[in-house]
Amino acid sequence: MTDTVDRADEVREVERIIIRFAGDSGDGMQLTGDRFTSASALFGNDLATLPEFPAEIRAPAGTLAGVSAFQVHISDHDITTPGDAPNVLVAMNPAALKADLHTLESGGTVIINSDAFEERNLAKAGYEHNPLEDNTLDGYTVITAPMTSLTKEACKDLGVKPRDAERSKNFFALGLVSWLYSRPEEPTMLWIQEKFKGRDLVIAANEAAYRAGNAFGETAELSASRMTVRPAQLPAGTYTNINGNTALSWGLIAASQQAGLPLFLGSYPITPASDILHELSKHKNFGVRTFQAEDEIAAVGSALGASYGGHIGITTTSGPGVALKGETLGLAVSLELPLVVIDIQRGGPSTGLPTKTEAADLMMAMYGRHGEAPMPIVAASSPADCFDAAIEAVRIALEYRTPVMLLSDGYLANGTEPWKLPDIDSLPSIDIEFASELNGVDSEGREVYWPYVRNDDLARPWAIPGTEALMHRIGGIEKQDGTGNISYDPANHEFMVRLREERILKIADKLPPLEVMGDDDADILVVGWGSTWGAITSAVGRLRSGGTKVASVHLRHLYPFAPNLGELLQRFDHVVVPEMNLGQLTKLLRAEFLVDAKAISKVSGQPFTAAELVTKIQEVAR
Amino acid sequence: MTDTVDRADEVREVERIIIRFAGDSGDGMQLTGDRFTSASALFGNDLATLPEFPAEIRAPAGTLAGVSAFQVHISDHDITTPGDAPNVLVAMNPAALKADLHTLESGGTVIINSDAFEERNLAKAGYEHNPLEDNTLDGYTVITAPMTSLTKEACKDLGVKPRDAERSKNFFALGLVSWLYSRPEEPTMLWIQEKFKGRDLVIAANEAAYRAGNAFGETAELSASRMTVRPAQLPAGTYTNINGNTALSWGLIAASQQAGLPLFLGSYPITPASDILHELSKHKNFGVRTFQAEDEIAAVGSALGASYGGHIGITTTSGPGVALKGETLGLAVSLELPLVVIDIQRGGPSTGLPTKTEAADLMMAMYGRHGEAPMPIVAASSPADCFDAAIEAVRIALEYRTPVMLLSDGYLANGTEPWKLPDIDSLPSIDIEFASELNGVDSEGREVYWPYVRNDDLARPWAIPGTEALMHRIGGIEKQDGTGNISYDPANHEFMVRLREERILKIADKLPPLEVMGDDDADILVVGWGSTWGAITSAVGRLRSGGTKVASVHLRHLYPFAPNLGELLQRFDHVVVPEMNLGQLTKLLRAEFLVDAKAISKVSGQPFTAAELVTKIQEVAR
Amino acid sequence: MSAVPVTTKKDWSSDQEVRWCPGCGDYSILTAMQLLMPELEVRREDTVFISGIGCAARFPYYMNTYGMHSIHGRSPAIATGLAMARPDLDVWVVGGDGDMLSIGGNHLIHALRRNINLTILLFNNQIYGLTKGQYSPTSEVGKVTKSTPMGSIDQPFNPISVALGAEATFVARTHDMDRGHMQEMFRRAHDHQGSAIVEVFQNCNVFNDGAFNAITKKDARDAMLINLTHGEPVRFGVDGERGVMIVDGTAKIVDVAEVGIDALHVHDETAPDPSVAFAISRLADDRESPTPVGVLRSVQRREYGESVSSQIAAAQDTKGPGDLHGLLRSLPTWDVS
Amino acid sequence: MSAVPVTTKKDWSSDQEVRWCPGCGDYSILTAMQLLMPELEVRREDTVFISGIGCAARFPYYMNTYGMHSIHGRSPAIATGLAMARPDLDVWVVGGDGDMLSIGGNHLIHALRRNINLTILLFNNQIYGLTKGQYSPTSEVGKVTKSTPMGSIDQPFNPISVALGAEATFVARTHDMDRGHMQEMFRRAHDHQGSAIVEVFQNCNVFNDGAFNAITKKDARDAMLINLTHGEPVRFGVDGERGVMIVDGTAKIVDVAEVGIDALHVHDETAPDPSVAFAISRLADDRESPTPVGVLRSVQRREYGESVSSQIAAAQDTKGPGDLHGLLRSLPTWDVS
Ligand SMILES: Cc1ncc(C[n+]2csc(CCOP(=O)(O)OP(=O)(O)O)c2C)c(N)n1
Ligand SMILES: Cc1ncc(C[n+]2csc(CCOP(=O)(O)OP(=O)(O)O)c2C)c(N)n1
Ligand code: SF4
Ligand code: SF4
Ligand SMILES: [Mg+2]
Ligand SMILES: [Mg+2]
Repeated sequence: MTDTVDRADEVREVERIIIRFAGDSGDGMQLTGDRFTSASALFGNDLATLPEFPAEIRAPAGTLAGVSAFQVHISDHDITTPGDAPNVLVAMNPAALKADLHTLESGGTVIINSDAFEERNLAKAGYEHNPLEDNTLDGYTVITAPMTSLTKEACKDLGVKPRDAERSKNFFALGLVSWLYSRPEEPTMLWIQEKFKGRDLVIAANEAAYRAGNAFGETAELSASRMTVRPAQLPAGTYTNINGNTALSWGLIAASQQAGLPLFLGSYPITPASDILHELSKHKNFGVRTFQAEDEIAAVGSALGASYGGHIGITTTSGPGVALKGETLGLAVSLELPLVVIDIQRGGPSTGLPTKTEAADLMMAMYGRHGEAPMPIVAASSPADCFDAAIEAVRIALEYRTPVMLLSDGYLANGTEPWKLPDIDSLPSIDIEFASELNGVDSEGREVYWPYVRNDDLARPWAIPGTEALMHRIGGIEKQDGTGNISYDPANHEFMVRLREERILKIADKLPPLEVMGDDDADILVVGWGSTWGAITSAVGRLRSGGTKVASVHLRHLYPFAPNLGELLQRFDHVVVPEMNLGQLTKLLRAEFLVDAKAISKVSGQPFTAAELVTKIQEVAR
Repeated sequence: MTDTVDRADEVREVERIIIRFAGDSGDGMQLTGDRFTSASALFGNDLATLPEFPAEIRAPAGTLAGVSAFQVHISDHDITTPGDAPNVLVAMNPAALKADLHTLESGGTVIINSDAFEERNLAKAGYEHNPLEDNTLDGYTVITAPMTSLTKEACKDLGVKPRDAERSKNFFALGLVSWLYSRPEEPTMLWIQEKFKGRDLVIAANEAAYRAGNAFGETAELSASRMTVRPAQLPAGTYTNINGNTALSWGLIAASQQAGLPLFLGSYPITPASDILHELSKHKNFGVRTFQAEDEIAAVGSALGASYGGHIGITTTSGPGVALKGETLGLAVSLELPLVVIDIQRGGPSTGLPTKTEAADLMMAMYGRHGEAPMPIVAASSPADCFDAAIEAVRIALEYRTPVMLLSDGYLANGTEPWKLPDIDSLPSIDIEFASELNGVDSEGREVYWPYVRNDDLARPWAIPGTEALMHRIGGIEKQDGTGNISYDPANHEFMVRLREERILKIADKLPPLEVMGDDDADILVVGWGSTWGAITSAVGRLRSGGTKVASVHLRHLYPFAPNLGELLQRFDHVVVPEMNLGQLTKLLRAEFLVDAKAISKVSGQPFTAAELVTKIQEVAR
Repeated sequence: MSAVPVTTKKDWSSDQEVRWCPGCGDYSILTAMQLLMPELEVRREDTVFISGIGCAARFPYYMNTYGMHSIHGRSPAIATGLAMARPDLDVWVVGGDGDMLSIGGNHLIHALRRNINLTILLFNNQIYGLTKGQYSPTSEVGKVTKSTPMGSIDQPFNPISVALGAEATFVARTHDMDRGHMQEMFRRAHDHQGSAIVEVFQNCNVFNDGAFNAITKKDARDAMLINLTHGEPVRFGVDGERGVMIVDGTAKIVDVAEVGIDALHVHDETAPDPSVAFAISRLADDRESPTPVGVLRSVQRREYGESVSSQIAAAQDTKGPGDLHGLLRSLPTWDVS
Repeated sequence: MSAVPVTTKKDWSSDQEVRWCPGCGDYSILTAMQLLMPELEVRREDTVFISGIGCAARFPYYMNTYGMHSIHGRSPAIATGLAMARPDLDVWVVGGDGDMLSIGGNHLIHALRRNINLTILLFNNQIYGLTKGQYSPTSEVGKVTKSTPMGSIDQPFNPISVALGAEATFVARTHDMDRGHMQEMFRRAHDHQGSAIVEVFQNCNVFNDGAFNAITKKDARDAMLINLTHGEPVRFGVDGERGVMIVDGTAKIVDVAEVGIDALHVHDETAPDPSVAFAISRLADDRESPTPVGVLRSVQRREYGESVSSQIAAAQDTKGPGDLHGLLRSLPTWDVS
């Protein structure tokens, strides 16, 4: 079957390779991909990853629904996306081949575990004929290996039971792929020893499988397919490969240290946000309190209660959870207390596609509350950027005493990229002081504390319980400006409604102006937000290399907008907005600036590829 | 004190009078206003009312916070608002005078219960001097009557205890005002007898008080102040005076009859929506089921469950309740089941001003759900119009199998107007048929039922449990078009997201085009929605009588818009949008049509007056 | 209506592939149900399964009946509306311990007190399965999970105690290892007029494997499951050598030889006062002690939907059927000509 | 810290005008509280009242302490966060029967089972006061209200039974007509470590006047209130002529003369098993029967915030205090130069 020819023995150098590992949920593909990524990271490549989990259910083994995949893009230069069409597909079973072959570039390489292509599996995947035996794979470079049996064989003398040995077949695949793409062996071996410490048989089996895969490459004369990707020229520094949820969690911890206030997370588990709860609950030694609440309303409520007590109240969730928190957020707006609501967006509406990505909660973030209840919105643009975005969200919440919405999505949450670790001393400072003094005089001339007096930023003082003499009451009923007493006065209500809007808009005053990337004299401006950053950057780069003039700008702040956005939009004839929704930022830009912004929408549960964007932007350019 | 002069004995005829009854919550001003309104309605005037309750709390008697007022505008011609500045203020105590004097037109008439102007009450109202004795009332026509003591006096011989007699003083006020404005006595007497049937002493006291007030007018020589308003020339028909919540409840019942399906209301009490629950729970003989749920989520959930069972599921609430229902509405969007969510908007954000009106939930109605979850929005424009709006909302929900948002507000809910009762046979028909047959063929050639097959309107079939052979499962996970089976296929998701939007937009195809009122060749178009209709109509009328060219259009459908709205907006140089929010419809129009629509915002908890709008629109005209 | 047609398990199985982890306890519950349905003499089209979100909540997809897979925690509320609107239907509610007791706790207790005609199955695996292993409101103190790396600190609910405290009229417990017992409980719950809740101990072999091994494994059952039988003294153990006594208001496990059989508590499901059922529910506050299973309480109280219907009937009796023309004229009217 | 300053009622009264209906039972509860606070030896600045929405929920405005009037039903959740973050504070939660048992029921039962350090006062007037008179989850069956013109059909909750079913560690009942008893209950609840709930029968004289007259009126109390005293036989009646016995697991009212004093149940608040407390809570399932008041249950279980703090301390002990530099390097890193 292996139709490779012995053409040359040396390893070809290429700029980048995109590999997609696909198999059954039980096949350990996430781990395999992760290991390959780590080895590549340590090797010095730039990289980006896209794990794709099967939907929340446990699908029966061998079915299409059970396919789990991990795509990794490794490169010798700066890259921003996990790549368009993979160059290499590793298919551990027929379902994986069926599900993912269509994503492969034409002429790409398929690496197949031939043991899995037996009748039952073929049937489960819906193949009437064995694709290894018909013309399904014509035009691809096909490498087949009986991974299961070779792995068992390799483990035979170790005392590992055959059923257990079988579980190591993903390490066979990893060994083979690592050989093909010249990845160093050492990091993986170290990792195996660390991870399975104390379980010697498992260590032995995995190591044997890895080496067997490696050896298979050598002995099966696959040299012609060998390639390597040189280390990228990244800025000097210490790097780690990080996913968005971890970066976000660490950003929250960093913000807590910068502000000198303890972190409180009130959360209810939900995909793809749960990992932030898991991560933060590991770091109690930072004084982090995590609370798994009975539901999302209690989660945000507890966070608000903690904020009231002087902690940094955080709540993490995904769309369905945000939809439940609206009433409490209205209260937070009215109370003017800090709070950060983190929405790791996923496919909607309703339960939708829980394990897939989407960015269709922007409008809910803007408007999902009754009455005029403005809240700042911050969005993260790449896995590592989640760290900075989290700090920025906390900064705004604390400095302006307001709930803030922080948007990420499933793609950022689980995708990884190398992150140059920041110098801790250079992290933004967060200035926050609790009120400690009386600040008003009542009608009888007594000194009193007024909770709704304002500073230059229009933020109110934050007096926390326990502070002597500053006892006061706050609530969700309209309050008098200054004193904070309940007020039903029409003029006061009008004043307060407008003030609440103004104070949020005023945050823009201190935001840095947006910078346009690309050609300042282009006709087209691509406006992005959130996780489209990678694809946009890559697409704009390709277009410009191809001679098309195009500029782009990426928004960190969705509300309020950076102060120069309006002026900037006016400078271009065409404004296009790639969004993983039906055009939500587009609507906001149109309403605010009356520019004829056009959305490039994708709502398939998958991120944009740069190639798609190149095409779509070119259509506008024409 | 009474500085009236005996000028003429006959009753002056005027086009209209605006009277404001104000007193303590315990003084029965709502009832007094209501009676005066009824008598005027039966007399044949056109009218509009504005009850203003104190906030939810029970404020201490005599304080400003406890003032309850009822404004009624009676006219000999078609009117649409409860009037700008009242011509007459009835003040039952100092707090009422203090709270409402500023609303009175300059030179207006004040009718005062002088008994209440004693030291304690003056102090509670914050008067340092008795306003009856200083220059506070200079420039007004002042009629004082010791209403409390005269009422007690009148009841002396009836065997009524003095404390009980005191309670009838509002009927004294009513008698006096009825004499001044020539209202017929009979309807009120009949009402008293009916209302207090079996409580003879109460009947006697109220009647005596009314007559005493009447007599006071005669004997105190107040003839100079007498006026009357002739019956209006209204279209022939049977009329009743109705408030918005009642009209809305009846509209729901009518819709249920038109559709031939039973009504199910799942609700949780909240001001100002509770009265719909109260009203509907009285009409069980129409087969209406009402359910007071444990919270708003259960309320909408139960309504959705009832809809699933083939009833018309309705849920009523106000802003805070809608903020809680978002997740369930997302499910309803995904299930494609009929459901009507009724939001009687009130002042926000958060608890805000629960008894005051506002219309700031439009954006939440549009976007308060995660993912792309479009829902049609219908708004009522006057108290009586709530009847038609309810039918329209139910029609769309049933015919298109979609949740619908119906917006009303506190002003419509409690305000009243004469309503020409519709001919029942002319009510819109609502066509709805349950699925009863298999409609698909599965991969093995068996006939099956597919819940997501579509008709020309893109609505799916509605097979209710109990229907033989059509068993099927639905849920909130993305489903395959047609079969309705769970589908994680990217292309299907993209298709379904766009389809769900398209099917809602398609509702516009069958909507009647909007008609412009006023000058087609004007520069200015006033676009309205909801309860601003009355004030806009009145303001535009006045402007046009004054020679300003102006046109207006009022939107019943906020999503999707009527098909000709875009074209219509383009025809005018200026588009202004009076809204009881910070410009929510304005934003939608700008985003959709790229017209430079400008909001005229009012967020004080009170409806626009026509006079305010005249000024604001003139500013644009200039 | 014609007689209920004879059906088999297959008739009650939908065409959807069952998608739980291999070995999950949910399979045996599903099988028990699909085998039971033909015996209940009900029609598939009159049967509805409503669920929330979770592994357990996938249940409706696999039953060839009407079904709704709704949103997390809300199934009792949705089912309440359906049961009120359609008293002719058999409405089943299925969910996990997170779905029903965490986010959905309030809807559950309100459905129970109202006595809505629902058959509620709570699959208790003491874990969040679908979201991959966080602790749940029934997890034991100290449990190490993804969200509690240092062990959970929350006192768990005892679902039976919660239900009894919430005025439930029918409360039972069973487990996924005994098909016959499950079927018996499901049948009894189905036959009950009003809200019936059955807690089903269910093994999540992926995230909480063996949680109930100590009591539900075949060889452990005799010694560890206290089978409640109406009208019988409460005895268990291989030779019925142990029993339950109510001593000063609390339930105690005793040696029959020591106290004599007459001292044992004679189980009475129908006791109007729920106190004894509550006392019995407190046996086994941990996983290692003998645990009561069976019907703890089964009393008659008017079913909610029946009350709703009778109020409608009464209103129609006194006011006549709804007359829209009349309704519009029920406030004072006047004529303009 | 310096000694707690001596205060008086006035120090605990805020400058806001009290705005309940004249005659409302809430006034006497407020007075009881304001008079009690100086005796508790706590500081005003360390005291926080959190409430939801409702008449009862106005309470915080009138206390000169820190306070939050939040949103309907959510006060136990908000207070949970505050109490976890700030174990140094005294956190009180106040709400009505609608606020706490209808919309807020789930947060309440979860706070109770977790044993969060909260003192929870449930003002039960068996009606929705603020929204002007709809029935509540504690209203009796058949109640005619604005939303139930033909009478309600919902079985009410017994708040004490609900709390006990939810693993509450401290449960008490009192009423607005007896300041001394209220203060005693509030003091006991305050002193309890963990969640303490006190049900206060409260008269809403506008929408549900006299709901508790049959039991709380001065001349009715002796015969109708069953005062529970720890360690004492449960007796009541003008001359203590009646008492409570636990018979076969249920609580029964008996004539002392008939059964003899030794047969009476001796109240034990601290019984680890809540069964007897539950049985006692079932006395008076209606408004006309003798009704237990006092502390039904008071047991020690680790307070939640304490567990939280000790996990933090343990983590710091083993891992050292948080080191951000180290955290960022906790995954594999590599250097580029
Ligand atoms: C509003 C909302 N919050 C959270 C989730 C995520 N979620 C899905 S199932 C589940 C809990 C599952 O546990 P359980 O109910 O015990 O069911 P099991 O999977 O164990 O059968 C959670 C938290 C969701 N789908 N919706
Ligand atoms: C989300 C939400 N739903 C409904 C309301 C309306 N509401 C305010 S208080 C209340 C119930 C009041 O009853 P209870 O809690 O018993 O307090 P009481 O007034 O009797 O003291 C309701 C339904 C609200 N404010 N917010
Ligand atoms: S995760 Fe647990 S409960 Fe869910 S399907 Fe798998 S074994 Fe069953
Ligand atoms: S409505 Fe009832 S509970 Fe509310 S303040 Fe008035 S009397 Fe008190
Ligand atoms: Mg579970
Ligand atoms: Mg109440």
